[in-house]
Amino acid sequence: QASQIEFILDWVPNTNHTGLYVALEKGYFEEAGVEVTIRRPPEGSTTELVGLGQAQFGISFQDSLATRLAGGLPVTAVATIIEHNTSGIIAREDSQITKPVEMEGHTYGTWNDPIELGMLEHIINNEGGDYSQIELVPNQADNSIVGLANSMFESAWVYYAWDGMMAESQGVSTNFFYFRDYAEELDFYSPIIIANNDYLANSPEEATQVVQAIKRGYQYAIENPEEATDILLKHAPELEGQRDFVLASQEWINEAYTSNPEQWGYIDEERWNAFYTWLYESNLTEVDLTQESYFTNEFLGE
Amino acid sequence: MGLLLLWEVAARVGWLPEFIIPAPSDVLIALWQDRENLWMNSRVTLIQAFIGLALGIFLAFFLAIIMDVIPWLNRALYPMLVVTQTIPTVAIAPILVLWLGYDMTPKIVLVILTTLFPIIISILNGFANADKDAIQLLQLMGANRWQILRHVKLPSSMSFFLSGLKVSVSYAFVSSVVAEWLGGFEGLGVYMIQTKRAFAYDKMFAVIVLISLLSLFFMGVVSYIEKYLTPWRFNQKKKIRGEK
Amino acid sequence: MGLLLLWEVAARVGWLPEFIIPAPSDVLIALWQDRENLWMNSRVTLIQAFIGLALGIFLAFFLAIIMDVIPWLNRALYPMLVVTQTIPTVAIAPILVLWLGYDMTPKIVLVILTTLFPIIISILNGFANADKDAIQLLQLMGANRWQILRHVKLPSSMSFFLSGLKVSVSYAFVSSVVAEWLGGFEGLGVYMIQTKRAFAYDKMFAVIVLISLLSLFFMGVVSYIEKYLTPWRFNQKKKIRGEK
Amino acid sequence: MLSIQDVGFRYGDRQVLKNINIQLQKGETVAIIGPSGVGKTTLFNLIAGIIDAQQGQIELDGSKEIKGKISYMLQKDMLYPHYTVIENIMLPRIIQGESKKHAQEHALELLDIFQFKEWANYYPHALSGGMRQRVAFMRTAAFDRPWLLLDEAFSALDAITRRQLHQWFKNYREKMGWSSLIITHDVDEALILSDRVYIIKGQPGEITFELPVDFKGFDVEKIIFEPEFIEAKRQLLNELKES
Amino acid sequence: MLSIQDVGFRYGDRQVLKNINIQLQKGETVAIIGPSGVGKTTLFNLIAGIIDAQQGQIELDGSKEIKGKISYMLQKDMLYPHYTVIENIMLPRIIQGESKKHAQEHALELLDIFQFKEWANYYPHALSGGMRQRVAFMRTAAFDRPWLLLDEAFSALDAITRRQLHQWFKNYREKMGWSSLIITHDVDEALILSDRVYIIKGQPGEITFELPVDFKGFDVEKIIFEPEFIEAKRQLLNELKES
Ligand SMILES: Nc1ncnc2c1ncn2[C@@H]1O[C@H](COP(=O)(O)OP(=O)(O)OP(=O)(O)O)[C@@H](O)[C@H]1O
Ligand SMILES: Nc1ncnc2c1ncn2[C@@H]1O[C@H](COP(=O)(O)OP(=O)(O)OP(=O)(O)O)[C@@H](O)[C@H]1O
Ligand SMILES: [Mg+2]
Ligand SMILES: [Mg+2]
Repeated sequence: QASQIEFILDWVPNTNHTGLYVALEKGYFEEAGVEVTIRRPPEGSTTELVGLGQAQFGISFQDSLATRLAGGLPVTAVATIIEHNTSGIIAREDSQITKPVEMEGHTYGTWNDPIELGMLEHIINNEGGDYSQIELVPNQADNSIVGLANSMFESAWVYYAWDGMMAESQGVSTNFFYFRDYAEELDFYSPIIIANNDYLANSPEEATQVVQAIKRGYQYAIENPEEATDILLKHAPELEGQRDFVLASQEWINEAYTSNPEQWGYIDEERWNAFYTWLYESNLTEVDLTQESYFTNEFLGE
Repeated sequence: MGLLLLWEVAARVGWLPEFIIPAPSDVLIALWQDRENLWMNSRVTLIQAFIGLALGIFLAFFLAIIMDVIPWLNRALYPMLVVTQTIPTVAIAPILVLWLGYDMTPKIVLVILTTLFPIIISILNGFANADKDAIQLLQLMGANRWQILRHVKLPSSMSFFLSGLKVSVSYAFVSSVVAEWLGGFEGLGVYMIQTKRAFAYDKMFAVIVLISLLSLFFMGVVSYIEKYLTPWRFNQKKKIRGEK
Repeated sequence: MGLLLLWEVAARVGWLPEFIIPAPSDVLIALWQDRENLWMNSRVTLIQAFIGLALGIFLAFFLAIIMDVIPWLNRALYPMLVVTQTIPTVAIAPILVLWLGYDMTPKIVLVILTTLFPIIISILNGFANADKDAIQLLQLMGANRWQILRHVKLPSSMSFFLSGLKVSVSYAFVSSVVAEWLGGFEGLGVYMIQTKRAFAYDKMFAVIVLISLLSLFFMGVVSYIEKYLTPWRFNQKKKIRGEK
Repeated sequence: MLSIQDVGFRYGDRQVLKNINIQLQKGETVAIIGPSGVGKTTLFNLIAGIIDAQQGQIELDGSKEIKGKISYMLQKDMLYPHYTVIENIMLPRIIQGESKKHAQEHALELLDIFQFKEWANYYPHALSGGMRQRVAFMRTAAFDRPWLLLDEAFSALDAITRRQLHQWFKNYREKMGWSSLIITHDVDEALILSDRVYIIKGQPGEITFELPVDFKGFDVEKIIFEPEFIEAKRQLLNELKES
Repeated sequence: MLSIQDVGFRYGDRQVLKNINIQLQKGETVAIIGPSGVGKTTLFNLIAGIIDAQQGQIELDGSKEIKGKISYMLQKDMLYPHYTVIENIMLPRIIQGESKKHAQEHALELLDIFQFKEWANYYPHALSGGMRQRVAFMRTAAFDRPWLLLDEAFSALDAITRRQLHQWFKNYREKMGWSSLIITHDVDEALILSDRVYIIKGQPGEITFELPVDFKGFDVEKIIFEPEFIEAKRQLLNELKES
């Protein structure tokens, strides 16, 4: 009698999720004795739903998780999907932005999130630049490349694996740099797998099984990018026409998942806390989130 | 037609912004090439739209009727109905999922909420516009509230109902699509986000065209049933079964 | 009222999901404590809603009138209007922003598109329902299309218009809020997303409550102006200036 | 007995009726005539309870509960446009809880009497003015109540059709024991049908004249050329003319 | 001259009128009587061009362009509920392009003649049946065209008011040079007002009888008691009765 597990994604299926689908497809979940349903999320509400016990697992981000944790939502991060923060600033090539200070005097498309803007300010200040010289314009988070291509703004925050690769494959010439290269404390974890606290407390063994099955999924994907891509496409038939792009994204992200497949998912306490400390010190959270442990590596095994 | 041609030319020549507005021909090609995906995804969306619209109409009549028969219910429900329209769906999305799960239910509920409102407002307005003298005469015959509703208010609110129905039908499909953003695996809405995320704007427009065509088709159906709902406006004589 | 109380109790006792449904008292407190933010952000949203609604009404009349006077325009515009309703806003958001900028313009356009439709459909239905004999008599007097519109169709479509207006007014504020999700730095919509991101559901609900109250208030205003738009239904006699 | 005592009514600040006193005994037919706009229809509306008397009292057999005991044929025909002729005639009985089948049978009987069967399934908008009025009359007969208010029931009919209806009405009211109050602007009609004629006149309208009549014995065809009839008519017209 | 030649009409498969021939000379008044539902209103609608004749021809002064030359008072009053009494009366002239001020002046004149000024600003729903009819009549007069079609123009009026309108109509048609076709179910009215009476009868309706009359010289008050008048009336009624 396999127990039912709900897993809510953060967004529509993409290469961040390949390992999950591989685990599903390869029967790793079955072997773990659970039956997993992977769900697409109601926009931006995954964390809440996991916190409320509507699902056992879900995908979140260390940055957006902060306000939820501060608000007392009972979730814990159990693994990171990608080892390092692969987000950064993408900019039109003709704007000649290659590092933070060069954003001065250019437009930046923001979705107006305090943490987002805080980070931007931080890396520019770190370089001795003047944040106020950046011209902020609104940006809809899921359309950054279109915005760039049509000169609605010159720079934006993206995750390289999808939007960065997309820009390449669509022939939009861009420059890109990572946040983490300009401030160590911004090398936070995203995306990450979170789980409901009650569930973790009540079924620690099962949770371990699930997390490890997922881990195997990602490890398999790293080994077999072509097959993994096809598994993903099977679960997102809308992407079929773009197999080349998805494969390119997959190959890129395979490098990013982890530097050591044995260690996939491992969250480093120092890096985790460095980010939350920075948030707290920058007054972006009211609570010092390092005072409690909101993540754990105990379900990863070894 | 002319517009479409202009659009095609504009897209080909590059007057239009990149990516986000494909040429009509590309959209048509996407519509054809992607027909299987579209068809599969349409099914869920259509079912939701139909069930939602049908229940919306039914519920609108039901509520309008009890609101008419029980005056204090009117005062209580009317503001609540307005309030349901003023809550952005996305804002309460997690609540809906939490209460109603991930399947069709919450989406159908959203379609109901969308389609019910224009209809109920127009029916209630129709009731309020029923001929006062016609009602009085019925009261003289000894009619109770229910009979007045049945014999005067309902028939004379039919034109109003049709007006509301046209609005609701136009909304039914798109609201079913938008509702799918609550999450799920299938449906045109899910498909639409995915295509957008994958920069397949031609496919996204194919979805929009599909929804538009469906909506137009059902608007046509409404115009057609108008004749059956208000036969007295179109015929001299009622056809009686068995009569030649 | 009773409902509110029940909600409060349910929230306090913990029957409702924590975090995402705050107790009414918390919402009220948020409404009060956050009044300055709300007030500042309301301004933009309200202005958009008003301008959009006003232009929507105006445009609805304008289009309905020319569609009535020029029959082929009717056949051309009617489907186009339906199509505008079947395009999910989010799908065309980037296009709107690209063409109209980040300011109020694209948001007002969205409010117009939302509010125009129920009104124009009901006016057109009102035109179609105008008394045939009343029109014939006017034709006998020698009236042209325009005069028939002015003297029969428009006055007798007023009840239909009001029905559509009620729907549109209910939509105006929320559509202004949703439109702000196109991007921008001010407005209740922007504020709402921020509160949601900041996990401040009490504040988000305060926004919802505010929109609802505004919508209800303006629905009340519509019921009130009903008397002025169809005075013949409420008065025996027309008040003439200078008469006591 | 229907008794109207000192009844008065005002629309807004305009007094329309004043001191109206009328007694209608069982089986009687009483006619009311008077200039247009004097308040005749208003009086009927008061009796039927559509509007409430602001002064005086109206009682039926000593009770103020009148609703449900009176059939009222309104001045405007008020046929329901969404119902056919026969459905309109069936309506009063359907409302009173009769089965559809019975109501239909009864309606067909009436349609038969009035030679109107071929129009049974037409919608009112396809009828001529006089045909509509006859349907309204049949519908009123279908109320099947002993007290009748007829407001200009025959005004849109040609002389011949009207005479037929008069004859039918005279026969029927005896058979059914109807007691009726009729408003008419046709002095002939008032004299032919009634036991008594009241004239309402003035502003506000008051009863200024009452004439007992009895032309029941006469042949409807010839009655109008009888000297007595002509004399009564002249009397009423003179009374109406004075102001 | 208005000439109606061999006109026939059918609603669906029901022939309503057949072989109608009527000539109306300038300045004449011609009355049409006939049983209810025979097709009188239909005939007027044909003349006014509301519906098209399927057989025969209708010409005004030799031309088929009739629209715009005829004033038509419909059988049902068709007052516009959203306009007050005076606005209703002003409407024909406003439509004809007259300024609001002129139309109002003219409407006030008419209201004055008909002693209806105090009702000028009331909405139609606050009027009695007869009052509505008078407003409709005034509105028809305001058309200000030489050819008139009056369909039961005085049917809802009491004897006295009707007599006043008759008198006014007789004076006015001379002054204005009106030529009128009137439908009435009141034989007296037909005789009092017209130069000729046609009877339409049968199914389909045909003209079965034509009676030239001339009671112009008589006093309207006394005319109905004149033997010649009574004889003419008896003749018409007899003709109507036969079927
Ligand atoms: N709904 C109303 N509101 C205001 N005034 C009204 C209303 N109905 C009738 N009146 C007025 O009351 C008076 C009497 O009207 P009523 O209909 O009783 O006259 P009537 O004697 O039946 O006339 P007629 O013979 O023309 O039918 C009139 O002056 C009329 O204008
Ligand atoms: N719109 C219509 N559709 C179908 N039949 C109609 C329509 N209007 C009138 N009729 C029919 O045409 C016939 C003649 O009607 P019309 O109104 O001309 O009669 P009329 O002579 O004016 O009668 P009345 O004296 O009662 O007004 C009637 O049988 C009527 O049922
Ligand atoms: Mg009356
Ligand atoms: Mg007629």
